[in-house]
This record gives sequence, C-alpha cells and structure tokens, in this order.
Amino acid sequence: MIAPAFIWMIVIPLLGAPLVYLVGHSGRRFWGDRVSRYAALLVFGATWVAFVRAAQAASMEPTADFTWGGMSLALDGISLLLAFVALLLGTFVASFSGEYITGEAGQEKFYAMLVAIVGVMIGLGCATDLFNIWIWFEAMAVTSYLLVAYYHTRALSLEAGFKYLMQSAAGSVLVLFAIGIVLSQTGTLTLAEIRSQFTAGAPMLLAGVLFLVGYGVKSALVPLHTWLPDAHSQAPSGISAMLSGVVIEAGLVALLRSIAPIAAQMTFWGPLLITCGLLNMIGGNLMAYAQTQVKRMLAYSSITHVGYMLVGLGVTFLLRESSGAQGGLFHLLNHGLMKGLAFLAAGALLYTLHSASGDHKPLMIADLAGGARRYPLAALCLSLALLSLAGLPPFAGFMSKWLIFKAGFASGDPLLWIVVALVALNSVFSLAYYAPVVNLLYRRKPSKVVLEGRPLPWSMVTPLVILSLAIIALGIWPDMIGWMTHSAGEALVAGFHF
Amino acid sequence: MLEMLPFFLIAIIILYAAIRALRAEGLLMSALWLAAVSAAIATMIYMLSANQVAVIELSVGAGLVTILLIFAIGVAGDEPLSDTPVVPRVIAGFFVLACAAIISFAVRPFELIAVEGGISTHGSIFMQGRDIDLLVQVVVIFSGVLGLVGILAEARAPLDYPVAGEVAARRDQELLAMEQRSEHIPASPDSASKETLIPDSPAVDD
Amino acid sequence: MASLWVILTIALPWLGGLVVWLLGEGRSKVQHFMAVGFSVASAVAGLMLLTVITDEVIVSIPMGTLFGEFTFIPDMLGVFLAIVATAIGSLAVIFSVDYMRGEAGLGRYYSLVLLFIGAMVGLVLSGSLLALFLFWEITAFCSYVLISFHNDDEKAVRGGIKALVITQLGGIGLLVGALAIESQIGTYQISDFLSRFQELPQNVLIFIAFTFLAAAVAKSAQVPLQTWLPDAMEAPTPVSALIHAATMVNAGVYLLVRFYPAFEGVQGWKSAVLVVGLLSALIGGLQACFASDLKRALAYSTVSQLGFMVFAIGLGAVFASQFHLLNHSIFKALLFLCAGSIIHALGTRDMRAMGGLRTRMPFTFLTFLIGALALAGIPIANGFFSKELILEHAFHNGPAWAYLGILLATGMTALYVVRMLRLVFFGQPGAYSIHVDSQRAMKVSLSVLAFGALTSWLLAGQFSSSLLASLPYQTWVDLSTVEMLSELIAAPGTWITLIVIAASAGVWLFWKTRDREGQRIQPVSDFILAGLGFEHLNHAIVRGVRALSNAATLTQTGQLQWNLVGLIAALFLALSMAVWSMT
Amino acid sequence: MIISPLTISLLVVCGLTGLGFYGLLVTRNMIKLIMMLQIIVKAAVLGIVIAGQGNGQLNLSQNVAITIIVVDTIVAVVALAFAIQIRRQMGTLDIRELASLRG
Repeated sequence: MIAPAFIWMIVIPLLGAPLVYLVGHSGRRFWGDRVSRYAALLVFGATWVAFVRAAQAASMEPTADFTWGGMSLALDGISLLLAFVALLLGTFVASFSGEYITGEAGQEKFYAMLVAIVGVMIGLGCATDLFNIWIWFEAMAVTSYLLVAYYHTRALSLEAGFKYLMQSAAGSVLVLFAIGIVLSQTGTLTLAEIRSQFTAGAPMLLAGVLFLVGYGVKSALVPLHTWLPDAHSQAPSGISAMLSGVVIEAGLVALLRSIAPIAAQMTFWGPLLITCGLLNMIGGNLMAYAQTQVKRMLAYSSITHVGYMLVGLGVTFLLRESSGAQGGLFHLLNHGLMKGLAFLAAGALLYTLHSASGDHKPLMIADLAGGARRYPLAALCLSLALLSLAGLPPFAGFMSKWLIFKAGFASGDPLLWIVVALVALNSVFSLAYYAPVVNLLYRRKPSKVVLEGRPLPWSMVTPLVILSLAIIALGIWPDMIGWMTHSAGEALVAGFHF
Repeated sequence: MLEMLPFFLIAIIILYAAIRALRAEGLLMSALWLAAVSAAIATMIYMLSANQVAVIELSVGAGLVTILLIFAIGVAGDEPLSDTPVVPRVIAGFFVLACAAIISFAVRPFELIAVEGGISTHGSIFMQGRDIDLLVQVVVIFSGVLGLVGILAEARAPLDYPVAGEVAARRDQELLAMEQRSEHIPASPDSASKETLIPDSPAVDD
Repeated sequence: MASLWVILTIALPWLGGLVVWLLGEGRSKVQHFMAVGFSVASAVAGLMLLTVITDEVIVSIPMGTLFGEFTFIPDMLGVFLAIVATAIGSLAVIFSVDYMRGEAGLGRYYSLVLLFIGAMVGLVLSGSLLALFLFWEITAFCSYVLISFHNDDEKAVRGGIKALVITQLGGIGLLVGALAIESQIGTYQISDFLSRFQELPQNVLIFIAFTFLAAAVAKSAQVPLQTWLPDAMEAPTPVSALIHAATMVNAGVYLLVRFYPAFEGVQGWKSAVLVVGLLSALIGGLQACFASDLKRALAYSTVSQLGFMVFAIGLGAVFASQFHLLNHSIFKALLFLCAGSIIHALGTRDMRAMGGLRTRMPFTFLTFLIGALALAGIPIANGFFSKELILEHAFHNGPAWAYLGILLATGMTALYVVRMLRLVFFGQPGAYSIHVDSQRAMKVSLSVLAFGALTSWLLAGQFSSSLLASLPYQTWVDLSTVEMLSELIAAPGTWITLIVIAASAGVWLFWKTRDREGQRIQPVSDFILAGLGFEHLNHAIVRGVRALSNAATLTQTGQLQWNLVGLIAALFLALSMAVWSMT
Repeated sequence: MIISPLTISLLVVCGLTGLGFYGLLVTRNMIKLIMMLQIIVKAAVLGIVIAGQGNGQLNLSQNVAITIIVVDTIVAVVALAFAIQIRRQMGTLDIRELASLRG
C-alpha cells in the first residue's frame, strides 16, 4: 500500500525529532550548538515538501485517508489548516530561536521538541478516533511541558511549567471520563461510527461537557485559562509564539473534533460555545488592559482571540452552516500569524534589551518607549501585529473578524446580533491596550533600556518581516487563503452529519 | 447478592486506601497507600475480566509508579507542612460534591448492561487494531524522557534562588505556630528546618 | 478611461505614501517634494473624475465569494467629496512643507497623510459596504496615528487613542448596519440596497437607520460623541485642517446623505437627526465662545458647523447640507491653516497670549478674516449662502423651535468669530516675538483657500444640477445660482439672520471682556469647556473600566489550587447549564 | 439501579474521582498532588474498563486503558521531575510558595 502524501507530513517530523536530538547531541563537539538548529530547519524543509504535495493532492480530492491496523488518519480541511499554521510557525520559530537561546544548555532538546510538537500537532489534526485524538493531544502536552520550562533553573519558569502541567493533566483526565461515557453508550471510538450510533441523551450531554472542560483547559476557555499567562510569559519567546499561535488552537481543534459527532442533534452546543466565547473576550480583555508586561499582555489577548474563534464556531454549531466556522478557522489561521508575529517581535526586543546582556527581567511595556528609533523594523512589525490583533484594516485580523460578524448576522436572530455587537465592542476595547504600546514604540525619547540595548541580529528580523508581509497580504486579499478556510469550514460541518 | 460481596469488599478497600493516601502524614506513607489503591484497582479490573489491564496496572501503576514516587521522595525529601490548605476545605468540598450531585442527577437513566463476571475473555490480542495509538505512545515516551532529562539536567547549586531563604523562614514561623497550637509535641524549629535541607543528589547529565 | 482616473485618484496617494516612507529618514527635501508631487497629482486625477461622472459601477474588484466585490462608482456626491479630499489634501501637504520643516519622522507623517487621502477618496467612491467600512476604518486609523504624531506628548497620545476608540465605537454602528443589510439582501452593493430597501422588514430598516446614525454621530463628532474632536487638536495643524475639519469628519454627513433615500421614510429618524444636529450646533457654538485655545475653539466650531449639516439633513435639505459641507471644508481648512501659521510663528496656541497680530502678520490676518467672514455667515463669503439655505429650510419646513435654535447657533457663530478675531488680531500684543509672516508654501495654500472661500458659492447651480443628474435615488429641487441668490435676498429669514449675526457680533465688540473673563465666569466656563458634563462621563467610563480590569486581575491569584477551583467551577457551571437545557 | 459488579465499580470510579479532585484542591505538597492526580487517572482507567465491559467491547477498552496507564505514567514522571527541580531551586515542595506569577 502506498501511503498518501499527508502521512509524510506526520512521519517526517516525528522521525526527525530523535534525529535532531542525536545529531545535535553528538555533533555539538564538532560544529557547535547551531547544528541542531540547522538539523531542525532541514526537517521542516522536508516536511514542507510533504505539505505541498499533500495540499496538491487535497486540491484534487478534498479528503484523503490512511488506514493502518484498525485505525485511520485522515486529511481534511481542518487538518490541512492546522498543519499549515503549525509548520509555518515551527519553521519561523526555529530560525528565530537561533540567537535567542544562544548560550543556553540543551539546545538539541529544544529543537528536537520543537520538531516533535509540530509533527504531533499535524497528527492531532488528522486523527479520526476519539481516543487517538486524546493521545495525540497528550503527546502535544507532554512535549510542551519541557518547552515551557526550558529555562529549567529559573524558579519562575518552573512554577509556570508545573502549574501548566497540573492543570493540563487534570483537564485531560476529564476527557478520559468523557471517552468512557461515549464508549459505553456507542461501543465505538471512531468519530464516523459515533455519529451513526449516536442517541441524544443525558450521558452524551455529560460527555460533551467533560470534553469541553477537559480540552477547554488547553484552549484557555475563561475560568480554565489561568495557566496561560504564566506559561506564555515564562516560556522562551519562540515557544510563546508556538503555544499561543498553534497549541491552544490545536486544543480547540481537538475539542471541535470530539464534540462535533455528539453535538449533531443538540441545540445546546451553539449557545454554550458562544457564551464561552463572550466570557473569553471580556475576561481576556479586562485582564490584558491591566498588564504592565508585554508578553503577559499578549498572553491575555490570546484568551480574547480564542473567544472570537469560539463565537464563529458556535454560530456554526447553532446554524448548521459553514460560514461561521470559516470565519472562526480563518481567524485561527490569522491569529497564528498575528500572535506569532507579536510574540516573536516582543521576543526580539526582549532579547536585545534584556536577555542578550544577561539579565532575566521580563520585558515591561514601559521598556518599549522609543523602540522605533533604534529598532525600526522590529517596532514596525510589533505595531502591525498589535493593530492587526485589534482588528484594524487593512490587516488580516480585520477580515477574519468581519467573517465572524457576518456569520452571526446571517441568522437574522436579534440575540445573535447583540452578540456580534458585543464582539465588536470588545474588539474596540482591545484598542485601549494595544494602541498605547504602539504610541510608546514611536516616542522620540527612548527609555534607558532601549538606549542600552544591543543591535538586533538579522536572523531574528527576517521572520518578522515575512510574517508582517503575510498579515498585510491576507488583509488586502483574504481570498488568497479562501480555499483552505472554505474546505476547513465544510469539514467541520461535515462532522455534524445531517 | 452473595457474589457481589467480593466487589463490595474491594470497593471498600480501594476507597479506604485512597482516603488514607490523602490523609497520611508522610509522603512515603501516602505513596504506599497509593500503591495499595492501585493493587486493589488491579484486582477489581481483574474481576471485571480485563486481565491485561489488570496486569499492566499492577506492574506499572502499583509497581513502577510507586518506585518512581519513592525515588522522587528520596531525592526531594519530605517536607512537613502545616495542614491549612490554600483553598478552604468547604469550598473544595462544595464544588466536588456539587459536581457529583449534578452528574448523578444527569445520569439517572444511565443503565449499564449488568454483566455476570467473566464474559468476553477474548481480550488477548495486544493492541489489536490500535497500532497508531501504540506509535503515538512511543512519541509520548520519547518526549517524556527528553523532558525528564531536560528538566533535571545540569542543576545549579541548590538554594541559589533568593526566594529559598525567605521561604524557609516563613515555613519555620508557620511550624512554630503549629507547635504552639499543639503544645504536647515538642520540636524545635531548628530541627524541623534542618530536616528540610535538600539532600545532595547527583545531577542528571544529559 | 474612467476606471483609470478612479484607480489613479486612490492609488496615487498610496503609492506616494509608500515611496515617501521607503525614502527613509534624512532625505527631507526629496520627501517634501515627493509628497507634494503625489498629492497634487492625485488632486489632478480627482478633478479629472469630473469628466467621467456616472452612476454606474466603473471599477469592480472581485474579493472572493465571502467578501463580495469591491466596486467604485464615481457619482457626483462621491466625486465632489473626493475632490475636496484630494484638493484640500494637496494644499495641506503644501502647507506642511513649511510647517513640518525640520521635524523628525517626516516619512511617517507624509505617508500617513497620503494614506489618509487615498482612503478618504476610496471611502466616498466605493459602492460596496464592505469597502466603505474598510476605508472608513483606515481613515480612523490614520487620524489616530496622526493625532498622536508627537508620541512623547502625553496629551497627544491620549487624544489619539480617545479619537480612535470613539470613532471605532461609532464604526460598530456602521459594521452592524452593513451586516444587517447584507444578511437581508445578500449583497454588499449600496445601489442594490437603495433600490430594494422597501423589501426589508420595517424594524430591520429602523435598526439600520439608527446604527448608521450612530456611526455618523461618532465620525462627525456630534453630540453625545463629540468629545474626541477637541482633543484631536494635538495633531500637527495641517492634519487638523485636513482630517479634522475638511474631510474625515464629513464622512458621517456623507453616510447620512448617501443613505438618505432609504432612511427618509423611517419613523423618527429625521427628527432624531434634526435634534442631534441642533444640539451639536448649539453645544459646539457655546464651547467655542469660551475656549481659550485657538485650535480648540476652531474644533468646537467644527462640531457646531457639522451640526448645521446634520440638522439640514434632518430637515430634508440634502443639497443645503452638501453645499454647506463644501463651503465649510474650504473656509475651515483655511482657518485652521491660518491658525497653523500663527502657531508656527508664535509657538503657542493660547489666544490670550496673542493679540495685535493684525500688523505683525498682515497676510495671515487677511486670509483669516476671509475665513472668519465665511464662518460667521457674512455675505460675499461662501458660508453665508449655504448657511442661509439651511436657515431658509428651517424657516419654511422645520418646527419653530428648530428654527429658533439654529438661529441662536448662527448668532453664537458670529459671537465666537468676533471674539476670536479680537483676541488674536486686535488689542494689546502679547509677550511673543515673531520673525516672519506666513512662509512661502504656506502662503500658496492660504491664498488658494481664501480664493475658494470667496468664490465657491458661485458653483451652487452647477453643483446642484450635477448632483441631481448622477444620483438616481435622491430627490430634491434643482437650484441655479441666480435663483438661489434672488431667493435668499427676497427671503425674510435672511434679514432676521443677518440682524442676529450683526447683533451678536456687536455684543462682543463692545464688551470689554479681556480682563474680566478669567475670574467671574470661571466655574461656568470650566463646565462648558468640559463638554457640559460629557467629558466627565467619558472619564467616569474610563475609570470604571480601569477599576473593573484591576478587579479582574485579582482572579489570577497565582495559586495553583485556586486555578483548579476555576476548573471545577467551570465543570459545575457547564454541568448546570447542561442539566438546565435538558429540563 | 440494579446492583451489579459494574454499578459497584462505577461507584468506586465516582468516589475515587471525587476524592482525587478534593485532594487536588486541599493538598499543599507537590508530590502528593501528583499522587492525587494518579488517583483520578486510576479511576479513569477503571471507568474505561467498565465502559468496555458494559457493552462487550472489552478488547477495545483494554487497549485504551493500557495506553492511558502508560501515557499518564509518563506525565507523572515529568511532573515528579518538576517537583524535584523546584525543590532544588526553591527549597520547598509547598505549592503555596509557587505564587510569584500573579495578576
């Protein structure tokens, strides 16, 4: 049997991860620390080849699957989208992190884990079995623990890592209970079969709630979000970009995949997801507004953006048509790019202003004052990312938010109109904390920290520029990526089966 | 009803051991009670005729995990803590009971097919049809090992973090307060804090 | 050919912006040159649009299934505003050559001004609601960045963010309305909506009408969202002239006019518009009478004049409103640029520190005087004619209270204009030192605008007939310039108005307030300058949100176990909701 | 509800889960927290076995349960590594002291 192209997208990074580790570990003596980064970039390059071939195949035949033993992996719109974001950010983070973690011990572990987590997330997107989703998800979690606590001798990053682990583990146990309930009710774990065996009732509702809370920890639904600001602010910046740009979204995808088959006949899920989305937006915005650290502010803003996605997806669950999901999933992609850019740009500034001179202080918002004079490109990229996050045109964030709004209005339900107005209101509110940062960056009088900063290496600036261009391009011509979001939205609706 | 008796007994043993694991004074005792929970659960699983799981649970759950816990306790050392929890017990209890109540309310009609012990014994093919799970397990193990190595690697000298001193002082005060509350246990704060000094452990090299 | 001019008018400024930005710092001569070149070129392209006026879609860019088509229609309403934007834009850019000489961040300044000009043209020419909203937001963004151009100044930053947030709040209205239209008729095209609006359910139409009104209120700085405009005066003065007097603030009025045919019949909409306009005219005028900051006084006057336009729309006098918009753009830009010239020379914006500038800056005085005459509504300058048209409409068609109210506002206009002239140009010179009158490039802009302020009313007839010819859904009476003149002279209202103007001008001329003003009415003037309490409302909202957000951060205790309580509580809540949904 | 081996086991699952979550909320020692997590995981394993037993899919549930045991052991190991490292760096196992990140 010939494996379809998308399998290589999963296999290459998973096989590549131990290789990166081995090469980095044994090659360090001869070529120095950077060898592991090049090995990682090589693996990503090979994965891109697989991705392009898979995407080509997907343009002919929207779904592909691969069965091995009794189980199968399948590629559909959502998996392709997730794979794209994961791979894109993975590549950028690998090239960005070279300077960032120079001098830290154990770089080969960092890169091996980075490669592994990308592979695992692509796998998560392709899983078609309830339990298989969980185990990919758990693999992703285990991989990310080390990445969060990469600075394993700093108390704060250990604290963040431990909290992250405990909350994540407590959540994933709830998922197991949900799987147990589904198994007991339907006798199967395959998503397609669950859909056909499904009978609405209290146990299934209970299972859904457990899925929501369990996977909700990873995708940072509001009362479960508490690990996120700690983990995102303490991880190395590349990893913050990864966590915020794909990992929480991967949690969301796991949640959607698990809930979709059991949500088919219930009207409960749409309103619940929209409520969660509103809570996320309001909570995330309020807390981001009070922050003084750049990375923490960005972390809280991720919570807000998960809220936008949830509203879009909730509308799809409510109305059973794909436009909301298209908006939500387009926003998922855009958020990956925007937040990735924001964290990388903040990381670049953190590196030049603090880490490079050896102190481990966090990057405060006040430190950014006048940053544009010394680091014009990094400051511009950070500003673009923030403005795009705030949903100002002509950047990508505006277009996906518009789609979400549009989906909410399509129903003609006045209650949903109010929801959309609330979402828009939150979007405006978020300007209240993004805009001052932009203003601060463009002050004439630099802060003391900026004056003492070091020059910025090109290897850090290049990913920033590329991501900024991508954000502007998507904002001006959103249809560029329409084929992907469209098939992803359709895939989610197909998951309902009616 | 009589054939239910072993199940009742095991159930009571499991819950009793779990409560002891929660309430035990020392970490070591907790770990041992946890092993007991695990062993009893393995028995119960065996009685539900899931033989392979029972074996794995006994060897991994009761065996390996206990050994790891004891190893970790040996490396990290036990630490007497005052038993005031962060979250008031009332709140913790309330939420747990409330969730339990709602779940039981929600699943009232939840009927399981009653099985007389010992049907479907054909569970003998290891990982039958679930090869992808097995592969991802390998990934998890790889990541876990790398994580373990990464987190424990190249530790600097203990207590070089300034918080440590502060923490030790605060804990001493707390212990003192605890003592004053229960007067008939004489122990000097010095000895308490000496016990908590971290035993030298070999740094795990990667 | 037609599509070429449309594209050029939008693309030239954007291209220019990119070029000026890419030139980078340190090449200020080339930057000035490029900026002027591109803005003048776009003004020429804008004027060429006059030759292609039509109500058909000229340019159409497909944006994919979900975003519809971005269409551009150069009808008279759009073209006229596009010309205002590009022409006044190029004059403001020319003025900036002197005004911004030696400033840092020139590339950023010019590229944003040019981006704004292009966006404003796009806004008025676009025939698709999504494109309209897109450009609407870009103009808000440019306005924000340019207001807080001097980022080191705390006031400028606050003013910029305030303007951004308030106009975005209004933007929600446009967004929601546009989406409601799209959900009902399935397309973003404005012309489709205007031809098919009867198909919409009445309550949806009411909803849309009022959301659009909210958007217009925020963008055009009308009561109760007017507070951002005075604070926006921290922007460099050419920006104030261009964005906050002549173009962007008109976008709200434009929106109301554009959709007027659809909303005309909506119950209560016209009277709401009327009241908003009247209140803004009165409050703005009142504040302008007390302001001591030259630019803020002009900003209050802008609020008031925009109130006149909105008021006119509420009366159904769409042409009068657009005519006043045209005239106001010219004379207010002129006044602002004169103010810029004065501020540039003196280094202060406080009118109390000025005085006696008549002899020191004769050229500026002359141009300012023309602008002031136009603003006050003295015959021969353009402001008189459009304002009289509005008053005539109010006299004949409006309720008595509306007429009296607007008459009062007219009187107040004369009052603050005279006060302004008196404080700045007459009386004792303050403690300042001036080297020169307006510089060369400034003089060019000022004279062009002054000429415009004196003559633009001659275009009334032409303007009216071309508007009528190219707007299929609007209905009003065609009016030639001669007719307008004879009508105005014959009308009794005109004489009443002129008497009011003369009387109020006289009041201030003979009222020696210079010394007294400070003490006796301090509390009153403070209250009025604080926007009659609207400012306090703004602050209260900001404080409330700040307190709420501080309270929210308390939930992040940093204790793992409280986090876990969050997990259990979420489970509890979700379970309760699930059980509740079952029963 | 019929009293059967399965229902009794189900009660054990509920009891262990409740106890485990209660323990997670009130325990201060990090290593003990990990034990509490293990208790919940064991309950989940038992639950999966019951689910499979209940509808005759014992093979499936056995495979799933074994995977869960292995994966969660790995999680416990990583968590223990964290606890040890925190003890080394900060000198405490008290979860209450791990509260520097707030707001």
